[in-house]
Amino acid sequence: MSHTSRRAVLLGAGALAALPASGWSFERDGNRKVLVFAGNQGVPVLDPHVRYDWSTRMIQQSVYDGLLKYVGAPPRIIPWLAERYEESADGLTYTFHLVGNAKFHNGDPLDAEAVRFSFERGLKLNAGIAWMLKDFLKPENIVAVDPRTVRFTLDRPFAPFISYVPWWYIVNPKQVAANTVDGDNGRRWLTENAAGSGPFKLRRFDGNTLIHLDTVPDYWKGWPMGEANRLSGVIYRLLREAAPRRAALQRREIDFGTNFSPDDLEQMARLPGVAIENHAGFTTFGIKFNCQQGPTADINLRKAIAHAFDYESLITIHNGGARLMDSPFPTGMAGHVSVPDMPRKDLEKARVFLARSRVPNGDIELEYVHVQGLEDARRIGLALLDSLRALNIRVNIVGQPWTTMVARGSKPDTAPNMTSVYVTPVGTDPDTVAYQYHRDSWGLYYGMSHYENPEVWAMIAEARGMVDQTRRMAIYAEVQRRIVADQPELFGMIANRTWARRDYVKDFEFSPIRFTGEVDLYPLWIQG
Amino acid sequence: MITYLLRRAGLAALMLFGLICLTFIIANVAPSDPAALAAGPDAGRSQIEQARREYGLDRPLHEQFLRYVTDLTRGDFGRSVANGRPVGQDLARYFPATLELCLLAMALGVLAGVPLGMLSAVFKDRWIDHATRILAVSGIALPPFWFGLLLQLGFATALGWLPTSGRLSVFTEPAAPITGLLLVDSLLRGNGALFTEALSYIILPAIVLSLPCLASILRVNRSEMVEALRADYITAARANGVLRRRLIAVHALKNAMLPTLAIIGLRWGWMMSSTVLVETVFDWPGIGLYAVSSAISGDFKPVMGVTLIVGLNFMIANLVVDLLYGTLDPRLRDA
Amino acid sequence: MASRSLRLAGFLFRRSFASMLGLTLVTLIVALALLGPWIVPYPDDVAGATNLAGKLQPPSAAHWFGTDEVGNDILTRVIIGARLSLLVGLGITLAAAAIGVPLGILAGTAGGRLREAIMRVTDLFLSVPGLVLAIALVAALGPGIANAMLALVLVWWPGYVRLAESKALSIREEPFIEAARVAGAGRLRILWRHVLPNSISPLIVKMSMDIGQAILAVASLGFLGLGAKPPTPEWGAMISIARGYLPDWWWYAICPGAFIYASVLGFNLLGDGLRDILDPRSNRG
Amino acid sequence: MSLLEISDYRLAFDGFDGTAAVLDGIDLAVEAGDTLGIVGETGCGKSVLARSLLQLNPVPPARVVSGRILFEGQDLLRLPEAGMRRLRGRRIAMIFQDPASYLNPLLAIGTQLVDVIRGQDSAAGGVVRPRRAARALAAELLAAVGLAEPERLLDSHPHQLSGGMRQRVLIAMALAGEPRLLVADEPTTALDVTVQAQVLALISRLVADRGLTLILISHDLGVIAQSCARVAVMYAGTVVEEAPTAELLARPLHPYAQGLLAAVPDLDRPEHRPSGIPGSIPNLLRPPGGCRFHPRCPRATAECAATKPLLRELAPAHRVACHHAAP
Repeated sequence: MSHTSRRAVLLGAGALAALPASGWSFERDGNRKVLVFAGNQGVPVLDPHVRYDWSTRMIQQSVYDGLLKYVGAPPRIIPWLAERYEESADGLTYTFHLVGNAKFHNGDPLDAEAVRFSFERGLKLNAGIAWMLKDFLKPENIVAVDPRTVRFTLDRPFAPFISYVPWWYIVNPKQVAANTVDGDNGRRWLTENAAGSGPFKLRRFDGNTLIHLDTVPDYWKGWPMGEANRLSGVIYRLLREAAPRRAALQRREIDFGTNFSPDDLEQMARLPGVAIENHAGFTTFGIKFNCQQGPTADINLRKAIAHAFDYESLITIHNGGARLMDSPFPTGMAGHVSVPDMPRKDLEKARVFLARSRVPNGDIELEYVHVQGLEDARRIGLALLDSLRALNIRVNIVGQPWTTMVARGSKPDTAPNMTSVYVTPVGTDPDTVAYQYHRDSWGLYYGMSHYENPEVWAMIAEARGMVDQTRRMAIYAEVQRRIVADQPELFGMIANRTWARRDYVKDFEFSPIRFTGEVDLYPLWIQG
Repeated sequence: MITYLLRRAGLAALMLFGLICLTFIIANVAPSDPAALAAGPDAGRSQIEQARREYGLDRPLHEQFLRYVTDLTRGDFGRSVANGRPVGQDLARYFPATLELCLLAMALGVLAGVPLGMLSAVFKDRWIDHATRILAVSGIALPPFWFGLLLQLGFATALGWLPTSGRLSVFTEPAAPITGLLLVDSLLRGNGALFTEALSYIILPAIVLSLPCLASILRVNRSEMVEALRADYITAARANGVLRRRLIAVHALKNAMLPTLAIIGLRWGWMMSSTVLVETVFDWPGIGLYAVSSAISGDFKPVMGVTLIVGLNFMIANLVVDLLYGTLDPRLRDA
Repeated sequence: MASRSLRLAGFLFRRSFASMLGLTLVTLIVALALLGPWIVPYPDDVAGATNLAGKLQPPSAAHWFGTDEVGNDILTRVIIGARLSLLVGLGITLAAAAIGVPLGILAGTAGGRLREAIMRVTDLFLSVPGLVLAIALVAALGPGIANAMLALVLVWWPGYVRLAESKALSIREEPFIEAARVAGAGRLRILWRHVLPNSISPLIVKMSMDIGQAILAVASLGFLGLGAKPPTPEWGAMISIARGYLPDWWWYAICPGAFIYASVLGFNLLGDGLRDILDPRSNRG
Repeated sequence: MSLLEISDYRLAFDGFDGTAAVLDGIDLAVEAGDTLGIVGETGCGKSVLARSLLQLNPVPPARVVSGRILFEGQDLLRLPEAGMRRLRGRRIAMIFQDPASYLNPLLAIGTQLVDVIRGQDSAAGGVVRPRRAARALAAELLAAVGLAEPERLLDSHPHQLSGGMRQRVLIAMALAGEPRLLVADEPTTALDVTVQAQVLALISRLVADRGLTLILISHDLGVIAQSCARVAVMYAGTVVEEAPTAELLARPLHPYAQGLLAAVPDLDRPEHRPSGIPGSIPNLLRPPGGCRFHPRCPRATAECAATKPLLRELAPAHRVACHHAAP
C-alpha cells in the first residue's frame, strides 16, 4: 500500500472541510504519479480477441501492442510493432517487418510467431474483432517467414485490410498455452489477465470497479515524455453516474473523466484547474427506419419525417457541440462527400411527402427505440416526438436493453419503426461505413433499416475489392448520394468528443478513430 | 423440534425449486437475444450463432432448464453472457460487499430502532412519541434513491466530509479477504486506517439502507412495548418495586423483542432486495448493483443467481428467526 | 351504537396529529391529481412539447420549480405525475387485493390440501426478493408502466392472501359461523356475509399503506429506468434523469422526490391512523 | 394515627364519552395489624381503590379529583413517583388476581424474584446485594410460602407451574420487601376451590406470623369472612357499610349489603334460594344523584335521590351510609 497525501486528507474529515478542493493533488507512488481516469463503463472481458468497446479497448491498447497504431486527427496509421510493411500489387499479400526489440511483459521476445499466433487466435475464436478479416483471411495463410517477418495472403483483394490491422493486438503464445484450460485457447484466463507487450501492465483488475495499470519502465518503444516524467501508473475507475464523476474531478479524486453531459461540461469549464477537451467526432447518430415492414416501408413517409424533424434540436441538445451529418459517411472519412439536398426541416416539403404517402393525414403512432439509459438518445426522441406532432404522427419512445434492441432489429418483422443508433467506424476505410448498407448487414445493429437497393449493394461489394483508390472513391461518392436519396434513415449528427481533465495532465492526443470516451493513455503524464 | 426443523428445511427446498422455476420463466419470456450480447457489438451473424451454441442457447428450453438445475446442484450458476465468467464466481466476489452493507445497516436499524421504540412507548402520546412516529413513517416513505442522492449532495459534494461512492479509495489495495467484510478484516488485521476508510465509504449507504428497517423495528417495538408496559406482569413487578430501568429494559423489552425479532427477520429479507437501489446510487460493488446492471443489459443468468441468493437468504433468515423464537420463548422451548 | 363507534373513531383520529397530517397530505395529493390538468401552468409540457431554449432554468416566478433538460416546467410535470402515481398505486393495490383476498378466504375456509397448496405458493412468492424480481420481469418484458404494474402485482398479492387467510381462519372458529352453518347457509354465503365483512378493517388499513408503498415501488423502478416511458411524467423516472444534473441543477431532483415522500408519508400516516382505530391489535411493521 | 387513612378520595376516569366518577368520596381507615376486607360487585371500584394505594392506576385516563390517602402520615396522592417507588413493595405490597398473567412469561421465576429483591435494596438506598445473595433470599422466600424444591423452582418459568404455585410465587414476591401493608386483590378468584383454601390459609398465616396489615379485596364474602376481622362493602365507587366481619354478617344495615348477603347460597338451608338484587350497577358516566344505590333500592325515597348519605356510626365500629338505616 502506498502512502498517499490524498487519502490522509480524505480521512481527516475536519481538515477536508477546512480545505475545500485545495491541497489536493494527483496520487503519488514514490515520486512518480498515478493518473486516475474515470468512466461510466466497465471492462467485462479484457481478452483482445473476444471483445471490444471503448473502455475495454482503452485498456487493451494500454497493455497490448498492435502491428500498427492509429494516432492523431485526422487519424493516421503509424508503424508500431511492425516498422514497415509491403502490399503486393494485386492487393493480396501483405508482408510486415517487426521491430527487433519488442518484448512481452514477462520478458519473452515478441516475434513473428507471436503475431501469427495472435491473428490465428483472433480468427479461430470468431468473436470480437474476427468479423473484420475472417471473410478474407484464413489462418493457414498467415506465415511467420522468419522471426521478424510475417506474411498475410488474402483470399481476394480487400481494400480495408490495413485499416483494421491496428486493432489486432498481439498476445504472448507461451502465456496463452500455459493458461489454456479444456482447449479454451486461454480464453477464460485472458478475460481478467493480460499477456501483452504494451506500455502498461495489469496490477489489479476488477472490471466492474477498478483497473490499476503500472507503467512498464523499460517499454521497448520508450516513453515520449521522458523517463523523469513517466507516470507510475494509471487507475481506471468505474463511476457509473455523472454527478459523482464530476464531483470527483472537482475534488481532484480523479484527473481525467469522460461521458459528461454537454450541460455538465459547460459548468465544469468554469472551474479553475479544469480543462475541457472538445473535438470533432467520428460517431454518427442516425434514426434507422424499418424499410421493409410497417408504415416506414413507405419512402414518402420516411422523407416526410426526415423533413419534419427539427435538426437544430440535435445541436441545441449538445449545446452546440455537434455537426449535422451531410452524408451517411462521417466527415473526415476517406471518400466522404458532402451530399447536396440533405433533408433539413421544411414543413412544407414534409407535408407534400406525407400527402403522397399511404397515410396522408398522419394519425399513426410510430415506435422509437433507443438503448436504455442513453440520455441523449432519449432526449432526441422527445425532440422527434415534438417535431412529428406537426404531421399528426405520434411517437412512442421506448428504451430497451441492447440485447432486446438487437434481437428485435434482427428481423424486418420485429424491427421497430425507428431505432436510434450510434455508429463509430472501426477503421478509416469508407467500406467500414458503406458495408453497413449492404444486404449482408441486414439484422445487425447498424443494419436495422433492412435497406434494400440491389444497385447500391453491388457498388459496395465491388468497391471493397478494388485496388484503384481513385475509382473506388468515385463509387463511394455515388453510393453516398444514392443512400441519401433512399432515406433508409434519418441522418442525424456527429457529436463532439468531450472529456474533462485537470489542467496538469499533459500531452493528451486526440484521435477521432478511437471510440467516444476512449483515450490513448500512452502519451499522458502529469506536470508538477 | 427436530422434525419441525426438518419439515421447515424441506419446505424451504421446495420453495427454492419454485423460485428457480420462476426466475427461469422470467428470464426466458424476454424477447432479447443474449447471444447478441455474448458476441459483442459489431459481431456478424455467424459469430452470434457461434455464441448461441457456446452458451447452449440453441437447445430447447426444457433442456436448458434441466441443465441449469443440474448445474445448480453442483453450485454452478451458469455463465454470464456479458463477460463469460461463471456467475457463481461473481456472486462470491460481490456478495461480501452486500452482506457487509446489510449487516451494518441492520445493526444501525436495531441499535437505533429498539431504543427509539422503547423511548416512544415509555413516553406514549408525548411529543417525543409523535416525533419518533413521524420519523418511523418517514423511514418507510423516503425514497431510498432520493434520500441517498440528498445525502451525497450534502455530505459528499457540499460539505466534502465523506466520499461520494464506492467501497474504498482507488489507491487502497485491500489485502486478501479473510471474511470479505472490510470492516471486520481491517479490525482482524489491526489496520485502523483501513477501518476508518472503509467506514467513511460505507456509512452513507448503510444509513440509507437502514432507514426502512429502522422504521419497521421502531414501530413494532413501540407497539409491543406499549402492550407489554400495559401487561399485568409489569403492573405486578412495578407494585413489587422492581427498578424502573430494569422493568423497561428487561421485563417489558424481553416480551416486546419476540415480535420485533420476527420483523427483523422479515426486514433482513427485504433489505437484501432493496440494496438494489442503494447500491445503484452509491456505486456499491455488491450483488444488487450486479443484478441491476446485468438486468439492464439483458444478461439474465446473473439476475437469476442474485434472485436465488436473496431468496435463499430470506428463507434462512426465517428459519433462524424460528429457531431464535424457540430458544427465547420458554413456552415454545418446552412445546 | 354504530354512530357512537363512528364518533369514537373520529375522535381518536382527530386527536392524533400524525393521522391528521396523513389525511391532509393524501387529500392534497388527490386534489392535485384530480384538478391537475386545469391548474398546471404549462399543460403542453406533459405531452412532449420541447422548448430546448428554455432548458434547465432555476426556480423563478414563471417556473416555480424550474425547468428540466428539454425546457419543460417541472412543477407541471410533477403535478400531472401525481395522477399517474396515484392511479398506479391504487391499481396495484386493488389488483393485488382482488387476487389475494379471494384466495386467502378460500384457503382459510377450505382447509386441507387446497389450503396447503395455496399457502405454499404464497410463501414462495413472499420469499421472492420483490424488487429484484420486478426488475428482472420489467427488464424481460420491456419498460413501461403496464409492465411495471404487472411485475409489482406479482410480488404484492401474497400479502393479501396471508391477511385474508388468517382472518378467515379466526372467524371460522367463531360461534356465529357455526350457527350459520347449522342453519344451513352455504359456504359461499357464509364467506360473503360473514368472513368478508369481518376482514374489511385490516384490509382497508393494509391497502391504505400499500398504496403508499406501491407508489414508492413504481418510482423505484422508474428510477432504475424501468418505469414509465417518456414523455409520461413519472416521479421516479424524473429523479433518474435529474440525477445526471446534480448538483448544479438540484431543483430538478428535489421536487419530484419531495412529492414521492409526501404522498407515501401521507398514505402511511393515514393507514397508521386508521389501524389505531379499526384494527388496534395488529402491528405488522 | 392510623396506618392508612383515606379521606374524601375521589377518582375520575376521563374518556371519550365523558368523565366517569369511579371513586366517589371514599373514607376508610386501617390500623396497624388490622385485616380489612373490601367486598363488592365487579366494577364497584374496589380494585381501582386497591391500586390507588400503590398509585398503579394509569394516568391518564385516571385523575384524582380530591381527597387524601395518608400512609404512615404521608399523603400518597401528593407523593412524587420517586417517593412512591420507595414505598412499593417495601412498605405496601400487593398480590393480584390472576397469577398466570401477573408473572412475566419469559423470565425465570428466580430472575423475577431477584429483580424484586434488588429493586427493594436500591429503593432502600442501601447496598444492592449481589445476585447470588438475592437468589439465596429468593429461595428462602419460596420456602416460606410453602413451595418445595425452591432452588429448582428458581430456574423454572411460570408456564411450568400450577396456578396455586404461581400465586405462592406472587406472594413470595410481595413479601420480599418485608412490607407493613399487604393488599391482596382477589388473590384466589382464578384458582380451584381446593387451592383457594390453601392460599387463603397461607395468607392468614403470613399475616399472623409477620404482623402484617392486610387489605383483602374480593367479590366473595365467604373469602373475606375467613380471613378478615373487618369488612367494608363498596357499591358504585362508594363505601356503603363498614363493620367488624361477624357484625356485618349477622346484622347488615345497608340495603345493598343485605342484598349481597342474601345472594350468598346457604348450604345449610338449601330451600333458601339466593334472591339477588334487581337492576344493574349504574353507568358511572352519569351516576344517579343522591345515594348511588337508590334506583335499585327497595327502600328508596325522594331524599335518597336528592342527597348523598354519609357514613354514620350506628353501632360501635359499624358505619353505614344510608338515610334509612337504623341499628
